[in-house]
Amino acid sequence: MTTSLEEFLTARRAAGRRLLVPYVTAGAAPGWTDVVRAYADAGADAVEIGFPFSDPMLDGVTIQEASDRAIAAGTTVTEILREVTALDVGVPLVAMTYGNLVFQRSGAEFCAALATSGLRGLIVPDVPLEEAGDLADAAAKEHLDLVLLAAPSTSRDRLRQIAGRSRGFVYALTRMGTTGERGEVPEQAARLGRDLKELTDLPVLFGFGVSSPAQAAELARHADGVVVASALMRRLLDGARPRELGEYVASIRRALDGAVDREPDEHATLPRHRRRPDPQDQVGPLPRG
Amino acid sequence: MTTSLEEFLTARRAAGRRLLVPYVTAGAAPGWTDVVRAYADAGADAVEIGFPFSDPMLDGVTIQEASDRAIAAGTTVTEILREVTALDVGVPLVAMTYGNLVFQRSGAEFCAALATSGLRGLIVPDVPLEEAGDLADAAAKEHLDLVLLAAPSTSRDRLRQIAGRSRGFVYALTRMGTTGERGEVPEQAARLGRDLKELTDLPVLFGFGVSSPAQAAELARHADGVVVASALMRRLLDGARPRELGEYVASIRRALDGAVDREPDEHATLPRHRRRPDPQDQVGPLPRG
Amino acid sequence: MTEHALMSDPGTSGRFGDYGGRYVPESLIPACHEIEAAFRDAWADPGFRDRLTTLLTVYAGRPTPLTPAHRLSRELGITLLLKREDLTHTGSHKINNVVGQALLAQRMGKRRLLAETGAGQHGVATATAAALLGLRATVFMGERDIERQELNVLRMHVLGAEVVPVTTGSRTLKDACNEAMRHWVASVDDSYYCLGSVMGPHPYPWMVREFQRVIGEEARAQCAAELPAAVPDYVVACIGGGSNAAGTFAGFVDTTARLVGVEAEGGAAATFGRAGVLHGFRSLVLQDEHGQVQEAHSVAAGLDYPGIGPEHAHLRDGGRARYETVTDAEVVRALVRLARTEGIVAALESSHALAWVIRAAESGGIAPGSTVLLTLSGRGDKDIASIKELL
Amino acid sequence: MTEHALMSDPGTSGRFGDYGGRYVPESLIPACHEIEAAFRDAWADPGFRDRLTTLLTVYAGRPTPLTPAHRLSRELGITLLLKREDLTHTGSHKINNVVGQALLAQRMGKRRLLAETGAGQHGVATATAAALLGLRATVFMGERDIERQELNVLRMHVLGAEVVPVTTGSRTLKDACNEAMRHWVASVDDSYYCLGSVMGPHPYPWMVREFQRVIGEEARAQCAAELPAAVPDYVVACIGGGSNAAGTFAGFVDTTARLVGVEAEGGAAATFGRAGVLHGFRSLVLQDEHGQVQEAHSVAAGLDYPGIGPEHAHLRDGGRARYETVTDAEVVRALVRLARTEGIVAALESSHALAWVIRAAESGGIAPGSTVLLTLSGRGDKDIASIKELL
Ligand SMILES: Cc1ncc(COP(=O)(O)O)c(C=O)c1O
Ligand SMILES: Cc1ncc(COP(=O)(O)O)c(C=O)c1O
Repeated sequence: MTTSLEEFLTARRAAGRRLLVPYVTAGAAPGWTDVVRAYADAGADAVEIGFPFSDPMLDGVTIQEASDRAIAAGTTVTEILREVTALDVGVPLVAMTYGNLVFQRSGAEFCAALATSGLRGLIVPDVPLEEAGDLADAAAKEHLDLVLLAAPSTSRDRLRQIAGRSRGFVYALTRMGTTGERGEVPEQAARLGRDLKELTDLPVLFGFGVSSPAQAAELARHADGVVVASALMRRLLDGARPRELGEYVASIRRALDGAVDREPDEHATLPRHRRRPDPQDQVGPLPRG
Repeated sequence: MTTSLEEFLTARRAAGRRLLVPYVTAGAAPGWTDVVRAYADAGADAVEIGFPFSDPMLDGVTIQEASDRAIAAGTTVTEILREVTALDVGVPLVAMTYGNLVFQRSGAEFCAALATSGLRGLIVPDVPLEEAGDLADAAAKEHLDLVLLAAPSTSRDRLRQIAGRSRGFVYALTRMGTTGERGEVPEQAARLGRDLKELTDLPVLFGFGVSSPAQAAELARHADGVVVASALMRRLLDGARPRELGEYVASIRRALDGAVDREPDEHATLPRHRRRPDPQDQVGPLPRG
Repeated sequence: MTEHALMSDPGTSGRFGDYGGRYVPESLIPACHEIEAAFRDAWADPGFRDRLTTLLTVYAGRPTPLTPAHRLSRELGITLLLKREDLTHTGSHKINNVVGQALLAQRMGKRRLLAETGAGQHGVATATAAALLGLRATVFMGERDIERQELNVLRMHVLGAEVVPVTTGSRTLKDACNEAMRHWVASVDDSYYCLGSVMGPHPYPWMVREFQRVIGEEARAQCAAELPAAVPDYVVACIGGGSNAAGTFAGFVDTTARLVGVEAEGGAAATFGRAGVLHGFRSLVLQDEHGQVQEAHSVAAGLDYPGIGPEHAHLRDGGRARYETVTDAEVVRALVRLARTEGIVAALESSHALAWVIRAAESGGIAPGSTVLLTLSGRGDKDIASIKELL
Repeated sequence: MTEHALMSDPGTSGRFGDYGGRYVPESLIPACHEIEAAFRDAWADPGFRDRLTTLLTVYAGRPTPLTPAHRLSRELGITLLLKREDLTHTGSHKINNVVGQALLAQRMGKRRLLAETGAGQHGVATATAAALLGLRATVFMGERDIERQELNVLRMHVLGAEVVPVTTGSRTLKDACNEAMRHWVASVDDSYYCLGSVMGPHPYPWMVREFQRVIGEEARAQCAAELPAAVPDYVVACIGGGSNAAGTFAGFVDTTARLVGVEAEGGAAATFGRAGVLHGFRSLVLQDEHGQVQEAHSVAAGLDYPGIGPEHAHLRDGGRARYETVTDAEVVRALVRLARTEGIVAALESSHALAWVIRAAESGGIAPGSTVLLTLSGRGDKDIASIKELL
């Protein structure tokens, strides 16, 4: 059996590494698969691939726009899967999309298709715990990790259930609100991170509003790593090339690596140029399933 | 005692003459008193002088416009009376206005002022029989003839009352509707004329919509004469001089005179130039009160 | 006329003290007689009354509620109750009168309704009743009002009515009345003139008050249920011609309630007018020293009228009602204030009554703790576009 | 779910057969739970029910009449009864739901109401209830709808609400929903999301239907008084999200009446949709072969929605209700026809229901002599400006 998303991330974390999962909306720009490659090359521990949906309820303007562009360009689930099948970047790929695409035929069919294309995880923000039962079973059958979300508003009791049911990692929302960049790291994020860490051994990654290397580094202190989406998508919409996006991911990578064991108030003065960390130093590349 | 409006008109009628009462809105044009003179010279048997009111309910657009012009030019009752006092045209002058001007102070005061200025009659279209009691008394006291109106819709019983109460003449409305020129002579006018003639010895004059000499002549067949207003006022608004207005009155005069004892279907072929009738041939000029 | 006879049948003369009467051209006298006779007959006929009540109930949405304005009351230190004519079909009290007159017209065998309109509410109500009963409708409306009440013009079109723009004079309600009367004279055989307020020749001021009496009667009963004292200290309504006020006052004229009619400062015939004759009746009229009728000026098209119903002039003379004025600015503020405290967007006309209540309550003119019944004669949808700039 | 349980409590899962549920981000789950608990508690509390009934009565103008459409009935050869939600305060059935939810929000200690709106009726109702209860209101409205329903935008401003233009997607109701949900996620602590139809995550579809049930219950009793058979042969309502239809159907689901929901041809999720998940619930959704939700297109802004309430999908699957479509052109003709036969200018939304009745009666789809109850969900004032060009 091949390494699962969860095994891969857990192993990397075990090696003392802060986890970094950058995001790209499939089809938002021609050659978006090069963006995935650039992310991987820049030290991503997994890459989240957004399957664009017309009504992305949990997404802010940036990812909405990326989704609209992708859909306008004719991006479909089938087409994304075709392109992903050809991708081998050495780290796991995780699909992120909305329930309506997942349930087009059935959750089982969708999971099977993802697995066949080599994806290792699935995030569906509008399918919460109560609605996730069948989908979780279907995913498990396909050795696909269904990642559940936890929010600052989630009760401790419910966090426990989410942590128990989630696979791959727990996606911890830094704040109430939609995706998009924000300045501060909210206190509630720190609390959520601490709570989840107490409740589970699964990796806990923060997402939503991670908008600078320094912020990523600070957030990572309260959990195991971060998902970075809007900050990258904004650059992509502004015309950034895969190489430039990769450089940005690398800068977050450096901040995360530097942040290990540092106090939060030192982050602002992190040296600009640090040795580019080599993921291979820590955990080997992902063998294709 | 001086000749009243009623005596004057009755005498002229007795002389076999069709009565003609042209109208002018006081103040509608500078030198409007010349219009009164021109009318008299052209063979009018009396002249109706409109005291302009802002809301002339029974008047059509032409007389409304004449009234608006007069009011805009600063025409007031006092001013009209001042000018009328200086007028001596040999035929009686009859005031026509609305109740609001009549009742400004009181009907009695208004009648007294008219009489003092030498006017011999008063027509108030929005003061019908039931509301006319006090006013009729006040007018009588001043030897001013309060002319009442009769309409095609008026019942025979009511016509009798109106005929009984009216002084000077009975103003018979040719048709339902406001003043203004109309093409045909309605059948209802003929009937109203016949009815009134049966009921009263007072002169009966048609008014409203008398818009051509031929029509005047035909109408006069059913009664004792006509009041001509809008047809003249339209010409005045269009810039006609007193002389021209006088010529138009003269043409009606000729038609009326020619109409005596003629059948209606001959009117269309009335000779254009007939001897201009001299009122003095019939009844002497009106001595000043 | 003795005190106990206030707001009763004015008899065949149609006189309310010195006011009222029937100052119309002889051509209209038979029509007025015919209408008076038909109305007397209908009003005494339980069948007609039933039919009217049924239509007002199942069609026009009566009874209208009495809404306690809780938040505004608290702010003003009084108990303010709103009689909600804004909730009737077509959105103002005008429908009460129009349904009555349209039924009467039908009973008289008429085929067409004529009407004048200012704010357009009476025109819309007339167009509505005409459609309901299968009659034609022709509505006269000043050009200026057509501009500022466009919504209502379009409503009349949709309802199938003919809207005739009046271009004379001030091009507002007064001129629309003149034109409607003129047209009526010319078409009195098949047309019924459906007058929109307590004005015009007898029997209109009386008849319209009777058709609007339902406001006051409902409110009287509702106040009795709502207020410990059964009767409010004040009964307040706005005055254009005065029909919503007359209908309201009729329910309270025999009580201790103080009756207050509120006029637009620029159209305050009861306050600044002199006795005169206009549109077929004798009453207080805004006029210059020479007797020329003045143009009224109000932000509310429905109050842009230089006269006041004759019965109001009589109530004023006798001291049974008093008449107050408010400015356009106060009115717009009152409209917004009610909207934001109670969630009710009242018509600009109705907001006159409210503006006076607010001023009086805030200045002590109405004692703290007083109970006030205010007739909210209509809703403000029609005014929204025109107050946009004033906000 | 067995037949007798139709239109009852969907339990904690919020499922109506295969539909419904709670497909929202985890961030909103606690809020949904909190609302469900609060609603269950309030709905079982006679004090809350009383307060709601009182406001609906003295403030919103309930009960609304049932108007027999005499002339149109004659033309169509049927008996057509109109349930007059157009006569409620603010002019549509939306107020029933909003007053309920606003009271609930207040009970929950919330300070602000959020709402999406299409035609603006729900937005106006929300702004109204907020003003009434002293809450703030923020209303999300598609830019395209802001243009075509300007009157309602101005009304919301006068009422003190903040109107947020939504510039994404089709710039209509669907996008306003997205934006409102997003905003709710970010402000769930002090804000209550006042959803405007029987859609969204559990408990909304159920709760909104319960708050709208008053339409059906009143109509049921009124039909019993009006019709020899007590129950009409057909019960017809238009469907945007489906709240006026759900409220109406709820009163008749246990009778023999045939229930008909009428959608806009360009937004007919029940007819052309496939099962999907949108805005927090599973139901029938207009979508392309790839699962992208399609833009609805209707002359009626309030029906421009690509989904349908989950309970309707369930009623359709079980055959208890059927769903029909009408074209924009039929709708405008129906609006004008009702205006000219009955003097009622209905909302474009409501005119969909009427358009179907007209077509069915004229084509024999409804047998001659049938009795039809039609919910007239709102008045057409808001639409007058936009249909001007279509007349
Ligand atoms: C809402 C409303 N209130 C009041 C009035 C004034 O009329 P009245 O004084 O006859 O009640 C109008 C007239 O158009 C109106 O539309
Ligand atoms: C008058 C009217 N009817 C119907 C609707 C559609 O809503 P629903 O299907 O929830 O009744 C709307 C929505 O705005 C509306 O304004």
